[in-house]
Amino acid sequence: MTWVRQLLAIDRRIIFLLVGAGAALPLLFPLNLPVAVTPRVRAAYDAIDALPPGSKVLLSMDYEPDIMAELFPMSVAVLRHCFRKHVQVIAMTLYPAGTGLGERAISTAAKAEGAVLNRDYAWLGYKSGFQVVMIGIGENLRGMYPVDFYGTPLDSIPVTRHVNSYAQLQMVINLSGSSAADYWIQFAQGRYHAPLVIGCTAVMATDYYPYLSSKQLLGLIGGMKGAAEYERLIDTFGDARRGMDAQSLVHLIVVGLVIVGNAALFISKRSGGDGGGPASGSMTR
Amino acid sequence: MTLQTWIAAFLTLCVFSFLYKDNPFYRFAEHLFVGAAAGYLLAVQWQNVLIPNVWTPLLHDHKLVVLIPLALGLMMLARAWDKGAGIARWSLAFYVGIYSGVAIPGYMQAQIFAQLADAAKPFAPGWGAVNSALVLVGLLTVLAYFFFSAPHKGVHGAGARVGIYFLMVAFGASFGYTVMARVSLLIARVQFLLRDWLHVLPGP
Amino acid sequence: MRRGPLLLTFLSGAAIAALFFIPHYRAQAANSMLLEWTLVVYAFALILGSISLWNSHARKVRNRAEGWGFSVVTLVSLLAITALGVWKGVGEGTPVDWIYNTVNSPLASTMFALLAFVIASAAFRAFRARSVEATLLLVTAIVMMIGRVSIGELISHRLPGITEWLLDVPNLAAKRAIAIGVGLGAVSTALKIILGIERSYLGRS
Amino acid sequence: MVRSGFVTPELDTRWFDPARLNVLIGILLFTAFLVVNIFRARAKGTLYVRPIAGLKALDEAIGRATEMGRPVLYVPGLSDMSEVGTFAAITICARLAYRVAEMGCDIDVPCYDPVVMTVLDGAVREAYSKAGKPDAFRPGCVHYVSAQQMAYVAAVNGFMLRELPAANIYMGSFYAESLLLAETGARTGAIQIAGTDKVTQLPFFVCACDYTLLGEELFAASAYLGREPIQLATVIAQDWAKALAAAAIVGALVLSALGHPALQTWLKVA
Repeated sequence: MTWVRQLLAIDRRIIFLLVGAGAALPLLFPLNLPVAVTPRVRAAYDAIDALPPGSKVLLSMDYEPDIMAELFPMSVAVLRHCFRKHVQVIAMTLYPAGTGLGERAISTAAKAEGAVLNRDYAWLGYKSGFQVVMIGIGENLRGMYPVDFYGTPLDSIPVTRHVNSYAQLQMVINLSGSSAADYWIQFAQGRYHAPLVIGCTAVMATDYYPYLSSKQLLGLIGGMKGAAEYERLIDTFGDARRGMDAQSLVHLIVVGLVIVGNAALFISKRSGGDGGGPASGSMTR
Repeated sequence: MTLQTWIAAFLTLCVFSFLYKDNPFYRFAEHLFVGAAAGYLLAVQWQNVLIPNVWTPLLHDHKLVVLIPLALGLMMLARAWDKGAGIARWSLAFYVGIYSGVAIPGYMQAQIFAQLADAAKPFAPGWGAVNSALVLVGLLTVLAYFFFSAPHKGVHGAGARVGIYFLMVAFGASFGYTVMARVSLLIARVQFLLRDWLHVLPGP
Repeated sequence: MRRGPLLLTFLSGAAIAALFFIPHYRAQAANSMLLEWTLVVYAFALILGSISLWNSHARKVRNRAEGWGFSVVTLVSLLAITALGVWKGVGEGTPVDWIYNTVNSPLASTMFALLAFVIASAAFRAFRARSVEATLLLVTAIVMMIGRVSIGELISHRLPGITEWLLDVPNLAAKRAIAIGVGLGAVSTALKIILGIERSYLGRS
Repeated sequence: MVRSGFVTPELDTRWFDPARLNVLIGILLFTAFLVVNIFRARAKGTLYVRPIAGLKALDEAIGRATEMGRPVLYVPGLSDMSEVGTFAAITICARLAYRVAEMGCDIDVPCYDPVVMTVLDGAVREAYSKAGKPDAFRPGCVHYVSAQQMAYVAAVNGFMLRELPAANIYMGSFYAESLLLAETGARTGAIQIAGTDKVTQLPFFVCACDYTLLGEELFAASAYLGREPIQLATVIAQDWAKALAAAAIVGALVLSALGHPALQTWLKVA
């Protein structure tokens, strides 16, 4: 069974090429496969949709450019939804490099929905220290942010004028790719009982199911796929939905590789081969 | 704008070249990245922490209480010399003490009690009860797996075995989702190269 | 020798833990103040770290170690960006912001994107159904990968429902047990530190 | 405290939040478990903790590195002192450095967090002097790399490919970097042992490493390595708490079914 051995010893670079092509081709020749909406994303959408016009939400966009692929389209989609429902957004970030991204997400969404700075939203910008800021807002928002990103005192901004802590907010939305999400659960939700919706990278998504079940989270938007679902819910077509064909194809390639790799190993073992090198891992008990 | 795109595209390709093998381009990108990241973080701390939390309150508002964290910070710097280890220990002691103190009630509330309360809520009616029961079984058996003070034998051993199956399904779920996340990031990078750099894709 | 620092750990830790239970506004203000102090300490630690980084690369340059030229790149970029940031700021529109978007951000994103390739290669070579456990893991992963994207729905309408069940039941159960276990581990470690049982952080194992 | 604002919130002047009583009781109970077990451990001299497979492999790995005359790479996770995984990483590193010093091979510890670097530097130094070889300590073996995740990975990957450490040990809190590090390590043929409390990353370590400590095993390991009774006592205390948690869940369920939801209500955090 030499062909099996040859297959198992295939140069990794061929696999890399395959993946690269899988990501690029659907972008060049899109198929526009349908995007199904999953319950947790719908729950997040419904929670925001149920807010009466004039409600205020705190939106913290805690990510840096390295993972913006997943969270930036999500930010735009959520913001557009809020603006459409005339929900007032107080936006901030806990990452210094998130400032530019946050501002861009807001201006993109505001332009699309005709929202106006200070009337429909406020942009507070960056403040350092996760726990410090979250606890600080619970105590006194102005202690953390005396002025907004542009230097306007919060009292001069209609959106923030009557907001002093979580108590005057109808919801906290956190879009993050790090442990910031855990701290929002621990502090904004746990300590101050703010209703919380989280959007996160797909990697993190499965970890938050216990919090959904315990209603500590009202909804969960996971990764670029979650963003694509949200885009579909608000009926827009952004970067997340554009990437979904490539997503499907590369997933198929990875699944194919797992199956072929295992099948080849199986055949080579049955024919008495060594299985193409040592096992590279062992399960520890 | 174009200069920026070209540099970014060049650096993107430098890193991708690592897939072929380690090479001077990757090494250059790696060393540039390390220096740039360290410099950026230092500058950010300077502008966002040292200026607003130390400099301004001390020199403009004359808040002397700021001298305490300043002293603790300077004591930390003493670590740069071998002899300063004893001095730096005080800053570490404070820093570690604070974060331990925050962790105790934080974890107890959000991670333990909240989860216990939800696990203890009555079963859902109808078919939901089957799922509720499965969740309970999974929870108890995984806890059994992580029970260290008895060997995995008898009932406890059997429970731990079931627990590991639940763990594996959970790992599989995380795994699938992680693949999804990484693929998304690759797609965005390819989008950047094809759209912003080579202009073969239409704009957003 | 270490009694002083241990006492400081105990006092600061016990104080901030106690403040959790005291809703009094003055107590909460003290709480915030203590947390802000840690930010300052961290900033100084970062300076210390950067000195360490500088030293290790400067040593390579001084000794003309293999690849010392690359270390020059690190030293120059570290110095230049720190200086620019301190001088001109780091906000929108500053030179440091431009450098961040041109250098740091694409480098970090591309490092992340490498992961997709590495995963694919590992999928072929390393992800083996060697045991019942590993098989369960792989089968779940495959169902997830297919079931959560558009193609899954084209294959079967039931797939998304199955993935949701996997997330909602077995995944939830295991993650909850882990959350409780890790939570207890965290509380226990923190208590050990505050009570002075765990001292490795002070350089004593 | 309130400097401005049209809304003047009522200032809270309570000295205790009764809604958090359950959390307080939980903490006191757990502290009691800890103290009781420390006394038990002192009286008995040791306590049983089940063996953890990956730990035996640590000695093997150091042995191999010594034979080959190559360094041991210790990656203490990519988190700061607010994460418990980091503390486990520090304890394990101290014990490991002691063995490394004894056997006379070299260790390299690249750090992500500057505070962690300071701590580890002290711990490794101390380990060398405890092993009776303070002069063998190489200044700079514990060093800061970058507090930016991917810059850190780029540098450590480069180190692995160029210095070819014989053993790579990953202990602590890991995130996206896990597979990038472990895969590069596997390419160099090093023995790899990992342990993390970040469950999301476990499948990748399991696939690419020779041994993996799962979740909480990381915490137990740091206690286990020392074999000090007091450290083991904390593992037992956690077990007691787990047993109590399980009992509370089952108890609350049964009581609710019998029409007494008091326990379930009490568990709820207000």
